[in-house]
Amino acid sequence: MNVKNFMELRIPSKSQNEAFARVATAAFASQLDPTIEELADIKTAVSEAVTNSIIHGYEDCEGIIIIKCRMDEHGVEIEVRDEGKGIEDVEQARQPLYTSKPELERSGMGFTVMETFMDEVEVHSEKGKGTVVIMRKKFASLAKGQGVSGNEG
Amino acid sequence: MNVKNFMELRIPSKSQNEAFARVATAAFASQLDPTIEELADIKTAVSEAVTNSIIHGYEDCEGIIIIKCRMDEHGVEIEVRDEGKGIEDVEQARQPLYTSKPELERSGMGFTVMETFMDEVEVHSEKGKGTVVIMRKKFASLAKGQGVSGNEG
Amino acid sequence: MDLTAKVTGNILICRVKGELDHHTAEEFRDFVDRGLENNPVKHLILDLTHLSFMDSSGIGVLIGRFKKVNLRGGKVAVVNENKQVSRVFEVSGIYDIIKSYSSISKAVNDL
Amino acid sequence: MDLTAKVTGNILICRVKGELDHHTAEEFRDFVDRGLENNPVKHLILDLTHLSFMDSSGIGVLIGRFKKVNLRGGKVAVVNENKQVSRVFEVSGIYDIIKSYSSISKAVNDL
Ligand SMILES: Nc1ncnc2c1ncn2[C@@H]1O[C@H](COP(=O)(O)OP(=O)(O)O)[C@@H](O)[C@H]1O
Ligand SMILES: Nc1ncnc2c1ncn2[C@@H]1O[C@H](COP(=O)(O)OP(=O)(O)O)[C@@H](O)[C@H]1O
Repeated sequence: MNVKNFMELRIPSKSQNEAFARVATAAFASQLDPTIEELADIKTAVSEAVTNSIIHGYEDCEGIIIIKCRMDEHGVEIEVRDEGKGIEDVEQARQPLYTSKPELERSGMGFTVMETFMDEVEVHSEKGKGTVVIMRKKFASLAKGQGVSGNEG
Repeated sequence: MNVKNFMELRIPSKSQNEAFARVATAAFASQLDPTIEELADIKTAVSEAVTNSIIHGYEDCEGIIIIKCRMDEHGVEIEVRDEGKGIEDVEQARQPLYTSKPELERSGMGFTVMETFMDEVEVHSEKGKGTVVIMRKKFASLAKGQGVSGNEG
Repeated sequence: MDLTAKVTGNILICRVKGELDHHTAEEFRDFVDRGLENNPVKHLILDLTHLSFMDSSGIGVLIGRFKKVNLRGGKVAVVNENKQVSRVFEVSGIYDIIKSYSSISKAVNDL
Repeated sequence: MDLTAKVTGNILICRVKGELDHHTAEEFRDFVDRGLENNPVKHLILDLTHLSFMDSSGIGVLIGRFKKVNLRGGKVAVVNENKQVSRVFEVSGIYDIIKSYSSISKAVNDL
């Protein structure tokens, strides 16, 4: 990845920061002039990953969530990281409808939404250490090798 | 300061990140339901501080700018930090119309704008080490000790 | 999140304004459940015209409401959801159990 | 930033849309300076109706344009700036050298 710009955002795992995390990430990604739909996809995917860090990663204790966003001439790579309890079986966790917290009315569709709305989703997790979700999305308007350097100062 | 929530944002000193920095900070501060004018004040002050880190702090080389925002029951405290060249004489730098870069058509009004739009502005700087600007603003709607905890989850 | 409700015949109609995520899900759930408990209604219509954002936390809370309404033999309908919301609905397959209408009156007529 | 210009008599009228900060200042400066160089104009009117944000970098570039126009004996006027922009103008004392009007025609008549 030929990184043109990046940002790193740290927030405590409070539910009111879910909206802030998705708005901030979308504001950053908007430098690449994505379509409204592409921006909505990013907001949705970030919302899922950050919510998971809050509910599953840190459960009832508060911790820090780190959101990194890198952009190159094709699109964005977004990383959402927590140092929470981690996932024992990532493959199972990624199954549609799987949730470890049905009592909280979780749908088990978070990872499926991320996978549908982004081009690629990587999940790295270690029990007791934490979880990193890396999501990538290319923007249609950049597909013809038009680059972004022309707009940037 | 009885911190209720905070965020930390790191960005490279590229001019296209000025808009992102002010939008992200305003999005965070909006959790406290400030007025539109209070939000515009914050955007303006953050824009000034971040622009200074880019133009004066890091000049032509690229460095990282760290923006921290803390909120309590009265309002926000915003810190903009660079590890750039620093300011030799802070008192002189804060004078209205003083600029070290008149050739770039700088107005020398950056600090004056920050001071006018925020309640308090502290500047800490060391030549060769970098600069930290700390700005505070109380929001009118929170003045009657109404707190914010009622809205937060 | 801004919530209002009214009762038309045996239908509870809730208007949802704002964003439905994990942060607002509890408020939404409590509001709808109170409406379902305090009124002699069978069906639930959610007017989503002014719902600007929803993620899978919204799906979870909608399925929860569907189960409650289903228990009393009623149906859940949504009205006028935007594209982002509709894509989350599609991914999660929720249109199989909750029908979508372009207006409240169409939903009322069909229930 | 979106810039358009037209010439009315000896006045260059530029419409500015977007945000004027350090990032966009150069584009703004180059656009206005080209307009001043390529047209037989004396005065400059900046229509700020759609300028949503400006900080002190905008003040710097406006003073620069003022100096250029002043050299040729002309005036600079702004039209319809919003409250945020107007507060930055006030703090910097720029209203002493650049007058503000509520419409382009009022500015044209007064120049
Ligand atoms: N950041 C995380 N930390 C720990 N566990 C996680 C994390 N993210 C996801 N999980 C696990 O993966 C499961 C599936 O996640 P997801 O598909 O988002 O559904 P849901 O959040 O509705 O449970 C969760 O129920 C949880 O057990
Ligand atoms: N982050 C910084 N690093 C180094 N010098 C700075 C920084 N911020 C401000 N300065 C110095 O203070 C002066 C005044 O700043 P300011 O009032 O914002 O005016 P301007 O940016 O228009 O020069 C600058 O010209 C510069 O010399």
